[in-house]
Amino acid sequence: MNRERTINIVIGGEAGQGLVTVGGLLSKALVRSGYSICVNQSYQSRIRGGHNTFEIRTGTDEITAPQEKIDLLVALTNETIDIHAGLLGTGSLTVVDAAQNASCKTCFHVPYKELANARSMNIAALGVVSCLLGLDEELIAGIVNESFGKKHPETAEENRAALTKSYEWTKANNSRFEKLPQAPKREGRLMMNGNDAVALGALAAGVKFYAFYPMTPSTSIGLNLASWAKKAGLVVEQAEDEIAAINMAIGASFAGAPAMVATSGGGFALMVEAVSLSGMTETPIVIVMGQRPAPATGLPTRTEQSDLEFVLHSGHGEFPRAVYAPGTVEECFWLTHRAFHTAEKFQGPVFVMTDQFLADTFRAVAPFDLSKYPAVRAGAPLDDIKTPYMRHRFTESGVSPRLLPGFTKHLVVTDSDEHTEDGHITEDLSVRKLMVEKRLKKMKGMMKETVAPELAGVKKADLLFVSWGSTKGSVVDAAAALKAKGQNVSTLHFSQVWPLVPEQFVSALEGAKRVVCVEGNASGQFARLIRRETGFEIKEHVRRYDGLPITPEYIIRNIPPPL
Amino acid sequence: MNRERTINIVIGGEAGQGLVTVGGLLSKALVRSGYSICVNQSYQSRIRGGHNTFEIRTGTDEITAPQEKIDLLVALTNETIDIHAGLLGTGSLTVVDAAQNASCKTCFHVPYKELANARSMNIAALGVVSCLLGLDEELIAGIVNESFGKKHPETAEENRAALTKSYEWTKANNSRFEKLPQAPKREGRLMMNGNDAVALGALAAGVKFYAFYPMTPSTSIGLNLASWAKKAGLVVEQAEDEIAAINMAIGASFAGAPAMVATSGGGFALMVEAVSLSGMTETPIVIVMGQRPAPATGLPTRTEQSDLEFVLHSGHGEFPRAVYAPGTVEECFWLTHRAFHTAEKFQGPVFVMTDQFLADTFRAVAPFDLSKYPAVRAGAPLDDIKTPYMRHRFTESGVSPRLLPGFTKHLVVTDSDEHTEDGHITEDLSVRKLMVEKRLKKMKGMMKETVAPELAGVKKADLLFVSWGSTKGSVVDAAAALKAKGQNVSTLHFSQVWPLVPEQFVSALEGAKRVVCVEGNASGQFARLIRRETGFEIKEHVRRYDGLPITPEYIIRNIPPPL
Amino acid sequence: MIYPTQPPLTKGRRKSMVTLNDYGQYETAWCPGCGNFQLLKAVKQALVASNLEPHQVLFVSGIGQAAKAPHYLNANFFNGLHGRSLPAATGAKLANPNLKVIAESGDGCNYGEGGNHFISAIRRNIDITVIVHDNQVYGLTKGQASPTSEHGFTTKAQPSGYPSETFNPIGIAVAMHASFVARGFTGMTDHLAEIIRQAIAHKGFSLVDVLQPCVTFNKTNTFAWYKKRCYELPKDHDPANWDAAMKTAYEWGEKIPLGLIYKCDKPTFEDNFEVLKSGSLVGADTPIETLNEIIKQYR
Amino acid sequence: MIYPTQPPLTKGRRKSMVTLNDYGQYETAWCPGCGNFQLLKAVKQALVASNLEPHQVLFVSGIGQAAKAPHYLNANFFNGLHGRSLPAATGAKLANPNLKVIAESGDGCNYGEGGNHFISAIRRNIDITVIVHDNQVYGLTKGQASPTSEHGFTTKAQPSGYPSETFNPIGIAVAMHASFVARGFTGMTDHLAEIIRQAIAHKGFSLVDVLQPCVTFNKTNTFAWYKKRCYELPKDHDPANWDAAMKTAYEWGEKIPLGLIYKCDKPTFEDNFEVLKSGSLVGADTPIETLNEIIKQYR
Ligand SMILES: Cc1ncc(C[n+]2csc(CCOP(=O)(O)OP(=O)(O)O)c2C)c(N)n1
Ligand SMILES: Cc1ncc(C[n+]2csc(CCOP(=O)(O)OP(=O)(O)O)c2C)c(N)n1
Ligand code: SF4
Ligand code: SF4
Ligand SMILES: [Mg+2]
Ligand SMILES: [Mg+2]
Repeated sequence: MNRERTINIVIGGEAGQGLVTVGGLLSKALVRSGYSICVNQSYQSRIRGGHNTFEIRTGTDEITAPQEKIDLLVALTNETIDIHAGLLGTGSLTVVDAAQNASCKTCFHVPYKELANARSMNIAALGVVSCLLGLDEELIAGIVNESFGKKHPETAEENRAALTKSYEWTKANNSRFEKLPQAPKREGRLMMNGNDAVALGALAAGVKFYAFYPMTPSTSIGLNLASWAKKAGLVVEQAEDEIAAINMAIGASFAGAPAMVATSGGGFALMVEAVSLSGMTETPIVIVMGQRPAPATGLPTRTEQSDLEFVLHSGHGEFPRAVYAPGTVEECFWLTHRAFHTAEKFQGPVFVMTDQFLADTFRAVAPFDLSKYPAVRAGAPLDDIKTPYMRHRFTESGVSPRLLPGFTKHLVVTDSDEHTEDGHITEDLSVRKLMVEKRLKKMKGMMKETVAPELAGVKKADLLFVSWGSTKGSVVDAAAALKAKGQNVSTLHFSQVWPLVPEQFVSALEGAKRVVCVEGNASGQFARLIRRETGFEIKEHVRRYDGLPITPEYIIRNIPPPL
Repeated sequence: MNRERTINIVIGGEAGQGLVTVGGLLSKALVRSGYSICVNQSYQSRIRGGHNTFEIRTGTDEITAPQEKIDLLVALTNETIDIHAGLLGTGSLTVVDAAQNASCKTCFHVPYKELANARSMNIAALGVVSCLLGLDEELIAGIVNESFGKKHPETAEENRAALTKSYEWTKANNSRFEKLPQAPKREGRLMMNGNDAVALGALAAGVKFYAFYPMTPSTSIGLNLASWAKKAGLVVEQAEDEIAAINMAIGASFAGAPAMVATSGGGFALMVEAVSLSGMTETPIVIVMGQRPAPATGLPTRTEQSDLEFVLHSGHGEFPRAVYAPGTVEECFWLTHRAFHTAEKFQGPVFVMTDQFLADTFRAVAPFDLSKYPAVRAGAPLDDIKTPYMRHRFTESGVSPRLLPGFTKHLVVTDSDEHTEDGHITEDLSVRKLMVEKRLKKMKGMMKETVAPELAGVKKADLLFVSWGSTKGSVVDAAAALKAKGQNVSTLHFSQVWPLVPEQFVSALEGAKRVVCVEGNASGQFARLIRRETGFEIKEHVRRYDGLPITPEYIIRNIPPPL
Repeated sequence: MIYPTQPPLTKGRRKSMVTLNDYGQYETAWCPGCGNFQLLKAVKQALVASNLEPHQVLFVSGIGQAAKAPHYLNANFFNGLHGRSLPAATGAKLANPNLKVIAESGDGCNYGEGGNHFISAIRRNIDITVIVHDNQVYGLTKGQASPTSEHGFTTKAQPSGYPSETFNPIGIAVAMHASFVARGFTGMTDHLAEIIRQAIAHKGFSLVDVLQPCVTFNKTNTFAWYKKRCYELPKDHDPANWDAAMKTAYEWGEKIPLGLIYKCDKPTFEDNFEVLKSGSLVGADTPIETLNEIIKQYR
Repeated sequence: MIYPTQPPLTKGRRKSMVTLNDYGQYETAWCPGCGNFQLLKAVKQALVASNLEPHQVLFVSGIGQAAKAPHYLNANFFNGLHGRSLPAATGAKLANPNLKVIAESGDGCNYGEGGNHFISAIRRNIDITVIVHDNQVYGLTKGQASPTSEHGFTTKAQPSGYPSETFNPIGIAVAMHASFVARGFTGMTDHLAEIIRQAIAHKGFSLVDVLQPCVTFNKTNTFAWYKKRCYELPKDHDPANWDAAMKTAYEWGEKIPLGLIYKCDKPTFEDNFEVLKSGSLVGADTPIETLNEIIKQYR
């Protein structure tokens, strides 16, 4: 939150005005120029109209969180100015269309009409902002061409002209706005959002089957995978409903295709019977749960973290599961990849919990070294197979080597009813007891592999922030701001929320003077979970449930007064 | 467990042999004769064959739990003898067909062939048992006639003859088995199982709409209601699936018909999206969850208590709910009745959690005084309505007076999306925040009405059993047995498991030397809940998850050795 | 305390006729040019033509662009879950048959997520009207294929084309002898309004599948595309003739027939329930004697 | 470590022919006299006649008395959730098209709980065979009406009679141009086995609806009832003729036609996916270069 280090750009307007395009291109330009970014997309559940924003916080150092205060506001409508007035500082600039007749202290009136025709107005705005930020014109032009050149060659020249004109005009007319400091050279970085990273993580893990039913904010995971399906050799199918999606995926997984589904609250609600099926038949499945405000349809395009307890206890009966909750876009990648391995190894449902904020937030990430992320190999090697082959054979670890149907003469049989070791339905209640224990035993193995929460800062802090999932960056950023003011603050972030291994973190909780749990829901679900598992009661909270992401400023504003 | 006070009768055989008929008639005879009963039905998920039992524990005093030790075994097949051999005592008797050639120390060989023809063999067995127990022959004959007389008048005489013959034969040949002590006169008592009582509770509460999709062990609730539909003026509809069932019920409730659904784990899994819908639209709905062993299809006809956490957190997002867990057949009645009132008052989902054991256990209950159980009145009186009418108007309590569509000129509007007070979809995030708080506020009102857990025994016991739901009777019985041996034992039973009000019970937990949580699942879900809500960790457990009900003997056998 | 009691639909009508003003005029969240605007207009016209007052009508919808429609007029409204408008409407209708219940939702909602309810509602012949905004695409979630999308239709989710065969809702409804099956087009608002009016008047399940151009996501089945193909069924089309209706139901391509395709009169679902003959379930008391009599069977 | 690799269905066949013994003989949990026994027998005969070895076949079922059937023979078997056999079968088939995938379940499972999947599977024309034990009742849950129960059928759950109209699975399947639609009867085992054999051989979605008396809960549609009515379609019935098939599909009552009612050859769902042309998805590696190329688009 240091003006010298980061600039927060907000592009605001109506859906359909192309602000996402401008935001995307600008983000790409920033990343290619070596800057870091954190994007926060705010939009309504409609296709045209409404007031939307595309927010980019950028700077030379790593940026982990969005910011409320606006440095550069690009207002495509006057409404944008009104809505954001309170967030502008004295050094801020508001880029407005000169024709809009807006008057404000921070206004920078751009005569778009003179710089571009209606079709390339967006590009003109991009030119203005690029110049204000001090980005290289050629680089921007290249990016614009990459994205429109092929699809609309007819407008290439027009765009180029608009860009240059507006860039030059801005150079000549801006005297106020201080451009970004020079960025370091950073080669090969990628720009992607949480959903892109989830899709790539799945791809690296060797996903071969993906079924879905569209639901915000998870839909773009499927769009990514669909676009690669031919090349990467996977099947992506839009199912008739979420029930079909997950049952298809489980069927595919049983047959040997690493499989994933993604959805949001309401869609997931329809999947929970099959979550239980995966647990019972010990069939691997990766489930991405992109959270949004609920109950019911709620606020389809906003963010929240209110489905933790729902996911943790989804499905009837008792069976092991693992739940990852990535805190960054990079974690979206490697935790999704890991989810596939966990699912295959322990043969059951594994979750990746994100939310709309994380799903849509673009970041600059270092390129992945794929050789470190091997694909899953479905099924067991022949060496592990004892005869007679029994799909649910009792073992020390609770994990039974699984064969894939059709690959050997051994028959692979499983059942959603309680079953004997060979997978056939049984009413033998002593077998039932052993099967329950077999399945739950796998929890032990999972706990050995739990991703430990990340403690940043000293062990005996005056103030310890506890968080999980997408709020990681904001918590870290808030802690940094408080530390800068001389406070002794640490953070404890969970990127895996189940199973928990108390030894990994209880001492950190007990060592801190004050512990504040930061989460995006109204009832403090994670704090409750911690108490249930450790007895440690977190008494102070920062919670948010209005649909917006938790920002560093929000945290600082809402830290309860010391008890 | 005192031979003088109770007799445990087990009728065993294959499905299709009519053992449920014999068991039912015998139970009725016992109840009419003034005895208490506790029935435990054990059957397989098939229509014919397999080994099933119908177990009746009976005596003069109140009987709260089943018993494992068998006093009188009525073996319809030799398999029955083998299976139960270990549970017979020296004073026990095994009633077998003389033709079966079974040999056992306890065998009492009945020459059925001489006493009855094939068709009335069952009735002969009934005659034998009735005589052994010392029941009045005329009374039995009356009951048999009531139940077969109308449907099969042609066999009435045959049955009567078989009954008398076998009764007389037994009188002449039994020298070993001591009959029941004389029962007190008890007028007007009813014989019913948990599902009957749930259905009657709903009826008393004025249920007007019931939709279901068949699923063991909940199905008979619907069969009861369907049989009364015409008379009592309600609509019962078998839906195409559970999703339809609950959405129909919510639609009906919105329109003003007190509505209920009942299901089991897998069917409930399909309902959870609509649970969230009920929470969001603030539409009353009563959901009966008849638990059975899971995951997935599990053991369809057995019992378990493993869906507590699932129910507590079912549905995406955050909204209030109440969860009742009757411990007896009487509680099934009045808690279901209460569930309707709670649902109407707080406008949301209310659960009644039972399980196969409770659903199927027949008991003798005192007649209900219906004047104490008034029907629900759906919708608010006109006096409560402010104009302009807004379905989701903000109020002190969080409850908005609800009107029913079509009953006034006011329009009743609600939405599964986040909405303004008038029920229309909104993207106003400040309204969102207020609406979340409005909904959650209702929790406070609910907590004022939480049914307090029942503490039986001293406050500072050496040993405190904690239990919830159907295990109540077994826990009480086990405690009595231990007390009889001089131990200082108390019980704390929860018939409402959400919301919890710690002040109601924490002192009891803290006052006891040892606390043992008794529950029918493998992971100790209720104990975890207690810890989450109070911080109190219950360290000792008796758990069962093999599909059978928890019996007093099971508890005593499985109390952990003192720490 | 006084509880409201419901005037029967036929009684207590006010003297003056219902007008379009009664149904109001609201801002929508739809894209400019969307067919939904005409559909909304047609629905209002139909309500006015039916002389129904807003409080006599209950709309039930699912989730989607289509499903927002009832937010933009005055009436009772239960906006439920995606795909579940039919069961909710069925429950409401059974609870209170005095209400005019209209389910309004998209093609994705009714034929995708809600497919099972669609066929079940037909088999019930429940007396509700279902208006489907059939834009052959998922609008609100930004343009994936819907069950009525054409085979091969390419979208971001189906870059190699929609791999399933197209669902023919009219075909299925006629094949199942649904009691009122009609098709409309938003480009012919008056005709559409008249169909909807008839559907509302029909006793039994009535389906109005409405071709509704989505200007944003369906660049194949555009306004012009429909306009070119749609024609009103000739006067001599006999909706009572099932064989003819089946033929008409499968007509699609160069020519798309509009109008009432099939109709038959048969008992409604409600007719199965004696308790509904005496009116609505809402507010009806069960005498304590009846309850006691029922309880007696447990003696 | 050596991982198993799959022999293509056509290769690696053992020399000797498959026999009934390969499919074993097991104790069942069915009622004596149930039609399921004949159905099981017919399925085994069909598998033998198809010369399929047990490990080449994957059965997928839901929950019900019918759905237990594959427990009683040797084959790979995924016994999933009530109503969800079709999606699970679809997923398995797409993952490994080399498997012969057969979904076997009851009328409740396929047409009730699974209704939406049934119509979707037809629209996909996925190459699986669906065998429906159609006893017109819910057996395992003790005799409630199923979608195929007759209107008015009384049960404990429907004491005033089943209030919905009967679902006609054959009618719907033909109306939707499902690529193979047949009906069998357990009372004619050889005929049934031959139909199932053809269904398995058919490329595309094949439905075999099997009239299967439930001796315990369906006292209306008994063995004798079916026996009296069922007749084999005459040789001159042309299953390629849709109009004739539609007529046949709606024949029910005094006469019930058995046999292959409708058949058409068209591309299967799998044909839409280029990746499946090279075989199964299972075990296929994606070269790291391809992945890197995909990742490049995020530069
Ligand atoms: C259970 C569930 N799954 C998915 C969604 C997301 N969703 C909202 S609208 C919609 C599609 C709407 O398509 P359609 O019904 O055709 O309406 P349109 O927007 O085209 O008018 C989907 C998939 C949801 N809200 N709930
Ligand atoms: C989600 C779900 N709902 C309900 C059930 C209970 N159930 C088991 S089998 C069955 C009906 C079976 O009928 P059908 O498919 O016709 O098979 P049948 O027993 O008649 O062969 C039902 C409702 C279940 N297992 N899962
Ligand atoms: S997305 Fe399509 S259907 Fe939705 S409002 Fe826009 S044009 Fe209409
Ligand atoms: S209940 Fe019916 S379908 Fe099930 S096994 Fe018995 S006879 Fe067969
Ligand atoms: Mg649509
Ligand atoms: Mg059946």
